[in-house]
Amino acid sequence: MTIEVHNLAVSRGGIPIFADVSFALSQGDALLVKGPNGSGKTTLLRALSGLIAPDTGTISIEQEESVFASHLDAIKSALTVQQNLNFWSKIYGRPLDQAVLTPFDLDPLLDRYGSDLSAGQKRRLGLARVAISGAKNWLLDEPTNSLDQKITRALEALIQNHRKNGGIVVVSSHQKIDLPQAKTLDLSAFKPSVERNTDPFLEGAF
Amino acid sequence: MTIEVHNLAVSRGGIPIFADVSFALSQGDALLVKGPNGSGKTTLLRALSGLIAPDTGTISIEQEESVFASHLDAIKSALTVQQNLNFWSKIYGRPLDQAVLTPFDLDPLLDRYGSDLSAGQKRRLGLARVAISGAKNWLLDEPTNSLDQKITRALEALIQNHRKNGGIVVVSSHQKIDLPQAKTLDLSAFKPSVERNTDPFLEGAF
Amino acid sequence: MASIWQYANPAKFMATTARFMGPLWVLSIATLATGLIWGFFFTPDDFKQGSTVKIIYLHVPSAMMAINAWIMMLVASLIWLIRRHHVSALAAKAAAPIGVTFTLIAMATGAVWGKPMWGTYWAWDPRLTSFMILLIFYFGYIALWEALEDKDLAADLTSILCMVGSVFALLSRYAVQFWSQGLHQGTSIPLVTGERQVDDVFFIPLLFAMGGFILLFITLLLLRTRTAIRLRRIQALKAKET
Amino acid sequence: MYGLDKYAPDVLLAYALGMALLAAIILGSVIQSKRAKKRLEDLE
Amino acid sequence: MWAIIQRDISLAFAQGGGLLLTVAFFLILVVFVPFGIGPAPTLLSKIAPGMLWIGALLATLLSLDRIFQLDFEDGTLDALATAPIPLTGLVTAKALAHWITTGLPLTLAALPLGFLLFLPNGQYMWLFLSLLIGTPALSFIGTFGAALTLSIKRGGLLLSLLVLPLFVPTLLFGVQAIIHPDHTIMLALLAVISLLSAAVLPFVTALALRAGLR
Amino acid sequence: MWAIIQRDISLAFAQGGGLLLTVAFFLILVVFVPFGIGPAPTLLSKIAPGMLWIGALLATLLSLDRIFQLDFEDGTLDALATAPIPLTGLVTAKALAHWITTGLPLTLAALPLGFLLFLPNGQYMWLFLSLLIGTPALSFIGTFGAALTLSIKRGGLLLSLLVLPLFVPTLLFGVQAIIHPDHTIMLALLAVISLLSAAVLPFVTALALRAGLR
Ligand code: HEM
Ligand SMILES: Nc1ncnc2c1ncn2[C@@H]1O[C@H](COP(=O)(O)OP(=O)(O)OP(=O)(O)O)[C@@H](O)[C@H]1O
Ligand SMILES: Nc1ncnc2c1ncn2[C@@H]1O[C@H](COP(=O)(O)OP(=O)(O)OP(=O)(O)O)[C@@H](O)[C@H]1O
Ligand SMILES: [Mg+2]
Ligand SMILES: [Mg+2]
Repeated sequence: MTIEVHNLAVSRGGIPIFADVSFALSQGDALLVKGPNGSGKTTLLRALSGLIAPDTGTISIEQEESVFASHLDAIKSALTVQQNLNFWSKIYGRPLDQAVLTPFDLDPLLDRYGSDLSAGQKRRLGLARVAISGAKNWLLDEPTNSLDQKITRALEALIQNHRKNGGIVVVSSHQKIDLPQAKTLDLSAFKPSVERNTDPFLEGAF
Repeated sequence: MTIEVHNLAVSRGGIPIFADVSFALSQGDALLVKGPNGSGKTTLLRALSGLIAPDTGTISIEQEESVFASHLDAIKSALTVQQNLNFWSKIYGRPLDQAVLTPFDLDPLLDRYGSDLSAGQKRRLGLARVAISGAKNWLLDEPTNSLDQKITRALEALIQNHRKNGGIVVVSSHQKIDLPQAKTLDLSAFKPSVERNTDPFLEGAF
Repeated sequence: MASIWQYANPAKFMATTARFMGPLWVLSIATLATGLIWGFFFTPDDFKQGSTVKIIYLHVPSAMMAINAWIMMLVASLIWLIRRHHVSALAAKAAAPIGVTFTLIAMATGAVWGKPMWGTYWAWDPRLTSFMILLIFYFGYIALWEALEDKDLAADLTSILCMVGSVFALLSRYAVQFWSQGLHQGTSIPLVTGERQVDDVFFIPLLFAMGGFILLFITLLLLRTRTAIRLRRIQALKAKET
Repeated sequence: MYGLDKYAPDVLLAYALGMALLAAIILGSVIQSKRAKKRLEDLE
Repeated sequence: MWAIIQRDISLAFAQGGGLLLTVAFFLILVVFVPFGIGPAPTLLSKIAPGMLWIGALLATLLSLDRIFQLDFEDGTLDALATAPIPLTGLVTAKALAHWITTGLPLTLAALPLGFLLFLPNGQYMWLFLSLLIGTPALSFIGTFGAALTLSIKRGGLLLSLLVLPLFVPTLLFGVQAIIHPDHTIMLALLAVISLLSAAVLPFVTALALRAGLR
Repeated sequence: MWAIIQRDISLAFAQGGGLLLTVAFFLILVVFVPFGIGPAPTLLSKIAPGMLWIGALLATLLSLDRIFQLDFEDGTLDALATAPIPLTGLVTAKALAHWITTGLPLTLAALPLGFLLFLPNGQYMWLFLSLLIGTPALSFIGTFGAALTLSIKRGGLLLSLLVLPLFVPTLLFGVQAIIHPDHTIMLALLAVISLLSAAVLPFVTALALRAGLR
């Protein structure tokens, strides 16, 4: 029940984003991914969740036990908050536990349509999906964007609790987020050197 | 060249969001709009930019001299960064001043397509439009979301400079943003009481 | 051990093909010119059709190669999907515009031929209809390549389209038989049995024209693949700069 | 004229169309190739 | 999987959902035909089977880009693709839901619309059967096309261009099943196409989807 | 305003842009007609003018949701609406750009497509003129419909539904201008529709747009 990444290199649209990234996380660990815009935080999280294939290197992670919360919130605007929650609880085959929702203060919003939510309310609904999924590995891409102070605190507590129960959390963020004893990965240190380009069209001369 | 808001009340989809908001801003002022999720920060900014009509109260602002940067970034994914910039410079009838772009570090990205930008890169391009517009009133909705530390500092400096030149800035944010001598408006204090509902269907008894 | 897959490396491919391009050009133009000039100037007129019959030297080879270009694209697509050789994907991409041109030549010459023979430029005959469908498939394939910015993704998706499209093209070919009786004549050059109904005077220049079209296809294919490889390298170099 | 008048107009039209299309693909491919080569040389 | 079908159906009924619109579009198309080619009943009844099939096909076409695009844009597709359900299952569920919300209503709507075009009396049953058997093929082929054009914004037109040639055999056999004297053979051939599409295409579609999400 | 037209045209040519696709879609529609109603030339040539007009109309329809929707979704429309240009000007620019990238190419494409449906020889000129004069009305009406359905995600189908009835007069006069013995009167009526749409609709459209952005 661990995540192990070894010498990972990933590129997007032929552009190498980072290379030689390695880390290992075991039960209860948290990893805070940092780095300036465009350094590949989102890319790393997508690779971990299996949406992007690595160029080289290996990722060992239980795909079935992972959930990814991207910049988008996976909300259907034509469904109410309640209906959105019900759908995900069915997809993950897990009951809609009230305790899982309270941190995000969704109760007053249950009958509102997805399209009518404010930016932060959307984010809260998006994060509720993560809590519902019951997955062991949480991959959260800038989860605190648009969240107000109170909910940010609640999210930190939820993460802390998840780690206590043996979960693993990978979080990318530009903002202060309180993850006790978290490992840190600064992606700005892993810019691939121009020499180790894997693009076959740069090999040799024509 | 001022913004004056008097007893403003706005509702969305029939739900009153805030009421009795008043403030006045003159040249060089900044207003930091705070408040928990759903308290109406975005709603206020949209009202200021003329996209939502107020229920009651008045807004006095020079519409032509205002620019609004919303949660979305107004980027065409099928155009390159350069083309996006050119388009806006033509719309606002202002030359593409290099000085305006440097704070957002867009130079290395000029040939990239809008669809291939990272979240923070999109945001940077979106904010560059504000700088290009040459408008006096900047209405910025959570501008620092997804921005890394360096660019956040640059944005703060840009805002400071804009104020020095007599501009007015209204910023909503959940995050720390450094706006010297800014006024603050906490929208959580302006929740409309149930009694002063403006919906005509609640008047009288049937 | 030298394997044929080594040519899937772009640099190797460029180096190897560079040596063939000159001779291939000469050979293909010469063969094509021989076939067409011979056919046009030095064959007798048909007793029924008069000189109109000479359209055959353009029509038949281009029709044949229009189909073969698609088959070649299918093979290259499968190679890309299975072995992920970039050159293969680019070769498939390079073949499409050639295929379109050959299809258009077959249809244009056929249309001109149809007027005196059938009294109409166009008829919804099964074979002509199949060519119309083929043309639309070519357009769709090219449009999909153009619409996608990420070239590896484009290679994947166009290859899948080519695969599925081939199956449905065959199905359509079969289905149109039920829908329309043909005007167009059947094949009169059964290569397998060798019993042909065409005289040598017509047949030998036709063979040259066919050979010319085949060679021209190969030459253009290599040239366009080389161009595509160069463009990819330009893209990669630009990406490296940023 | 040029000895072509003994040919039916159909053949002439067909050959004109065919040749034009062939020329288009050949010239198009060659020009694209030249351009790509030049751009690559400028870059390298 | 069942949850996805259920959700897609309730979305189709919800605000801005496509169900009634698809049928309405079919209706309008059929109504347009007499405007375009004149009101003569003999002419109309001659082209009725073909026009009804073409109408159903175009109405289907317009609904295709909804299959994945909305889910893609709001991030739902990312979440579903990483959820513990097989991608092929997801694709099949999507195609089935599309058929239930498009193919089936169109089949039912075609019968009253037959009147407007003076469809010959004996052909109603065959029209119904051929649409019932043929439209599943359209849904599965359409889902494939939608997956191909996933990452293209507003790819609706390109989608149409890619999918229409794939619809040709279905259309041909579908119309033949109505007008050919030997209806049943044509229906059987139509069924073969539908079954083949349903059995094979989901795997290819899953491949395309996986690539498009990259 | 000119900047908007220019940008829209270059977007139409850019990746995933609609120009060639619209024409291709028109081609396919026309090709589908014989598949549906059979290959007989006499029948086809009888319905050719109507079918070509219906085809052009449907191809226009499919391109309508691009007019505002993309700009709306990525926030460009918010920004344009608050930029210092009048909304009516924006709307007119959008409609003109749409005609240049849709109506005009369709008009040109219709001529060769006439062959495929065996359009009678004398009608080519009238087909060209009637499309040239009639398609601007489609663009202005379509822009209006697009503004109305702005805030509905993937509102393409609803848009079609709203717009199609509005297209009826254009279609009727358009076809009459080809087949009616007195072509010029019909063309004049068609021109009246186009001019009226261009003169009046932008104001209404601007109103609808303003409401949709709220
Ligand atoms: C636009 C219309 C036409 C199209 C798309 C078309 C297409 C084709 C195709 C696909 C072939 C098969 C080539 C092969 O066997 O590999 C072919 C062969 C041939 N076509 Fe056409 N054709 C058209 C019109 C005509 C017309 C009007 C004539 C003259 C009457 C004609 C005469 C022939 C002949 C003689 C062959 C050679 C058949 C053989 O010996 O194998 N075609 N055409
Ligand atoms: N169209 C609508 N119909 C009904 N309610 C709406 C609509 N749009 C927004 N709301 C509600 O209005 C309230 C204010 O939304 P607004 O977007 O202004 O909040 P905000 O302060 O910007 O919040 P955040 O910090 O999350 O961005 C929210 O409670 C939201 O649910
Ligand atoms: N499809 C693509 N084609 C080419 N480049 C891409 C593509 N997608 C992303 N990129 C580039 O990859 C880099 C990494 O993007 P990524 O989204 O991982 O950054 P990030 O670290 O998450 O940044 P942010 O903090 O802004 O969210 C960026 O420079 C981006 O421009
Ligand atoms: Mg990111
Ligand atoms: Mg907000």
